Amino acid sequence: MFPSDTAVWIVFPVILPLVAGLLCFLFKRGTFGIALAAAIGNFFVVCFLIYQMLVYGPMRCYIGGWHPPLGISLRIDGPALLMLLMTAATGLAVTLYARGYFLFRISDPLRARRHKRQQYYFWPLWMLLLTGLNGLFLSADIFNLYVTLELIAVSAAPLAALSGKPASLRASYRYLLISLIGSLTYLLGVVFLYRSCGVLDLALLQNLAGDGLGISTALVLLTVGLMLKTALVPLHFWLPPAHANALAPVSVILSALVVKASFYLLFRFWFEIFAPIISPSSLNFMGTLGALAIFWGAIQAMRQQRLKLMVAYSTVSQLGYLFVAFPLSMFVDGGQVWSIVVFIALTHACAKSAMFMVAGNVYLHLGHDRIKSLKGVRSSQPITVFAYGIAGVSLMGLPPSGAFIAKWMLLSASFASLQYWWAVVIAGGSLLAMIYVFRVMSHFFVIPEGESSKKNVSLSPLLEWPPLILALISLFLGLISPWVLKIVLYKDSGLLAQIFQGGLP
Amino acid sequence: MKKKWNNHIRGRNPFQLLFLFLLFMLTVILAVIFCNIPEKSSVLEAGIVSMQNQSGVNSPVTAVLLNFRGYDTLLEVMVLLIAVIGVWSLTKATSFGNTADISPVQLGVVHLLTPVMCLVAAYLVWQGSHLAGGAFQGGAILGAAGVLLLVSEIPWTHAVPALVLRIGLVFGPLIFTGIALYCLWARGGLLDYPTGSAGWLILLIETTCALSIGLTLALLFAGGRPDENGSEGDIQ
Amino acid sequence: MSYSILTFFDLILVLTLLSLSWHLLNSEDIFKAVVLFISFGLLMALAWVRMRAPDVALAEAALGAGLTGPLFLAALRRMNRCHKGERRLDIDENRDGDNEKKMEQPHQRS
Amino acid sequence: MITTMLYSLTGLILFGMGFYTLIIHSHPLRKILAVNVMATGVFLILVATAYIPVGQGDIDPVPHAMVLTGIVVSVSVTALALIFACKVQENSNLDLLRKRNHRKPMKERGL
Repeated sequence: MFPSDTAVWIVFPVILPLVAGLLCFLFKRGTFGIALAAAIGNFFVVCFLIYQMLVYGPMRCYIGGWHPPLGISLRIDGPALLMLLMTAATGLAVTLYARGYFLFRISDPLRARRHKRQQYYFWPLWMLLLTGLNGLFLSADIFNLYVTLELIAVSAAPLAALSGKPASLRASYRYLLISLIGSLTYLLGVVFLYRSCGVLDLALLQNLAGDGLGISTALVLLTVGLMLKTALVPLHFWLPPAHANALAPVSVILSALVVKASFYLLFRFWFEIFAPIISPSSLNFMGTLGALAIFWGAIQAMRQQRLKLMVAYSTVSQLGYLFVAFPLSMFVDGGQVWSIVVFIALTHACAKSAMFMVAGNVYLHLGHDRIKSLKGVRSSQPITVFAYGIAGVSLMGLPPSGAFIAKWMLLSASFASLQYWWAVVIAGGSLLAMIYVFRVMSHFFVIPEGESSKKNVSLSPLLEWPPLILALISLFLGLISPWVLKIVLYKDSGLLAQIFQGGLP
Repeated sequence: MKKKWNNHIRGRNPFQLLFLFLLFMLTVILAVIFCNIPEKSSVLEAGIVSMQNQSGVNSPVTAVLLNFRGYDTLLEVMVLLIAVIGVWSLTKATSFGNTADISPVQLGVVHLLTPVMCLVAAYLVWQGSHLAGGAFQGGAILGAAGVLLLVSEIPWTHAVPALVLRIGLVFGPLIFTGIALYCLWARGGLLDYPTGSAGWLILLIETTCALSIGLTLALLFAGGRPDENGSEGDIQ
Repeated sequence: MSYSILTFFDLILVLTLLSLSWHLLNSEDIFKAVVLFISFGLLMALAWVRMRAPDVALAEAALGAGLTGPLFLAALRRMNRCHKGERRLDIDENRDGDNEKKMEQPHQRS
Repeated sequence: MITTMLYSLTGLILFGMGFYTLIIHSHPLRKILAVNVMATGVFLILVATAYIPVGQGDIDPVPHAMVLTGIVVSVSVTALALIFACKVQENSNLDLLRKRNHRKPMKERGL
């Protein structure tokens, strides 16, 4: 098998979508075939990497053969692989859904040319965005992370503006500017870090990170930059219009994947690189911002009239849970800092993408997505409504879903650490989530007296099955949580890996 | 007419003044912190000098750009390509005025200058291996030549078919990725140049990337996708 | 803290850079701001040469000033072409949508 | 040492000035100019940290490579942002013309 330090396969999650993006831009026909092949290949490579990591433990790949202080190194460990798995699974579902979406759009001759152009430009941008995401989850070098963040920002903004409507153009223009400011603040943080440590590699930074003033300023700058990109509450104003006005497959990508990439970096910086200089008060500050996000997002979601805006605001709210995990991660049983975050991120990615796909289906079928007039969609699109129900249930965090496991860990951690207010925040958040999910469900099921229930509108399977499968994955994530925890266990703890794996070289 | 150029600079409402003051304090704090970070002798620099000869290129910056941190440059060339794809997905190209009112002097200068700029670009790319220069500087000069051609409305610049443009755009990154994969196959590591052939491989990458970057920058200036009124069949 | 003749040159360069960027960012008219930005880019190229970074100087001169400047001018021209009849010099950023008033009396400062 | 201090200070002041203009002014082109000035400021700090006077040994090339990458990335992002600004401007003009014209008879419309 492969020697563990020159692992050849680590590079493929980046190279596959990159080559696919280039080919999709080059050829006009057959772009869906290339994109699907890249998505499936990416999924299998990530599964193979997970298998390889379980056998060999966390691995590093030095690009160009140069070791860290000089070259760039990619490393895979538990959390990175789970984020890659999340991106691969959601990406495959989005690729299929986008195919169905554009086929449906092109079928009506009125604006076929415009939708054909949108489809043509969707595939290269989506593949290169996937390259940026995989590159970010794999990379272990702060300047390389800046380049991948830029890659994601530059490919996400035109994707969001693909629909061409004035509202989506304004929203994605503001999104581009905000992520530019975020990247520049991040870069200033990198400059401060390079000035005080002289090294760019994350592993070397970890043991160099003393408690100098320069390093804590670098951490503050990095955090502000990444918070801007993760749309935490005070800086969240750009997210709802950008995600709601985009095309359905694009808003899935933005909400489920792009927002998580910058959060993943934030969490890794706080709990791995700068762990020694993190003070409990700063953790609590992030926790309060998270709590603010939960309540503000939920209240706004309840007030929205349009389905897509409601789902976008629920993204803002669910991101709050990721930040509430900051103060409680220390007290999780078994010391697994990453377990809560991984479960929330995986469940939210699947459930949120299912919800946005459902919103897209409703928009395709009814021509609008005003919640008030969603009369009788249950009878015309049963599978879509079923998928919405399951996604809503797992978003709320009811038992079998992964969010339940995460909320259970959060609650037990808050009780263990006698910080009961976090428990109140979590329970309240779930209650509010229940309210805005069921508000829409009720409109789905109400059939006005006058009309008879519409017959079943047969949307193409590509449109209906991906949301259902994703919703079911998010629902039954809780049942496979022991294996997920086993993967998370394999963080840089090589020793632990060997104990479980019987002492491999 | 009253002197108008700076009347709105004095922050009219107090919030602007408050924000200016806060920002000024933040900058001062950052400056104070930055200045008394202890002088850290960069451990990197020692490493590079010793590895210099193995990188096949003796200008340190090009060695870092294309050999030690070649992965960064690969992703960065992709950022340039995405910018063009994004611009093409948003708008159509605009014409910079009709060919009637382009003065013959400008046409003369352009016909004289473009070959010289291409020569300078080639020299910069060649010089990149041992002095200051490289793919991006050469590409920038080529881009400037493209801008000159576009501005002076040279007729053939609008008649270039979209497929040729797309091939030109994708050519550089594709060759770069191809060479990276070749190294992966040959030496088992991405961008791990086989010993001895690092020099000319880097030169090959630099020339192809310079061409693509030049075309990319010219198309970014054109500001939109070429209008496809010719071939109705395929997608605009 | 070695003082040399270069430090005197640095001071002049730094002060010019800062005053140029101040005028650039707070100038009354966008077109003037773009022209100042191009000269700012060229002066930055000089600063890079002073910092012993010739590659960066070349890139800044060619990309920062030589290409971003024309991009801005093309964008400005494209944005002004939408205002049929509005002359370039009157474009001012605080027109916030009251174009009708601006159309009737272009020189009146609102 | 004094040169590094001087140029890093300039870079930081440029960053602050750009950030202030970015927030205060509303014209899209001015915001993109401010972003460029901020980026140049950050790059100036980065190269200033690696500056060593001529006599005392050669320079650490990594910041120069980072700044080169940064300049190319900021040029491509600026080009994209400018096209966005043009499209947003065109749409807002169309709305204005449409809003202003719905009262006028057909022949006077400026469309």
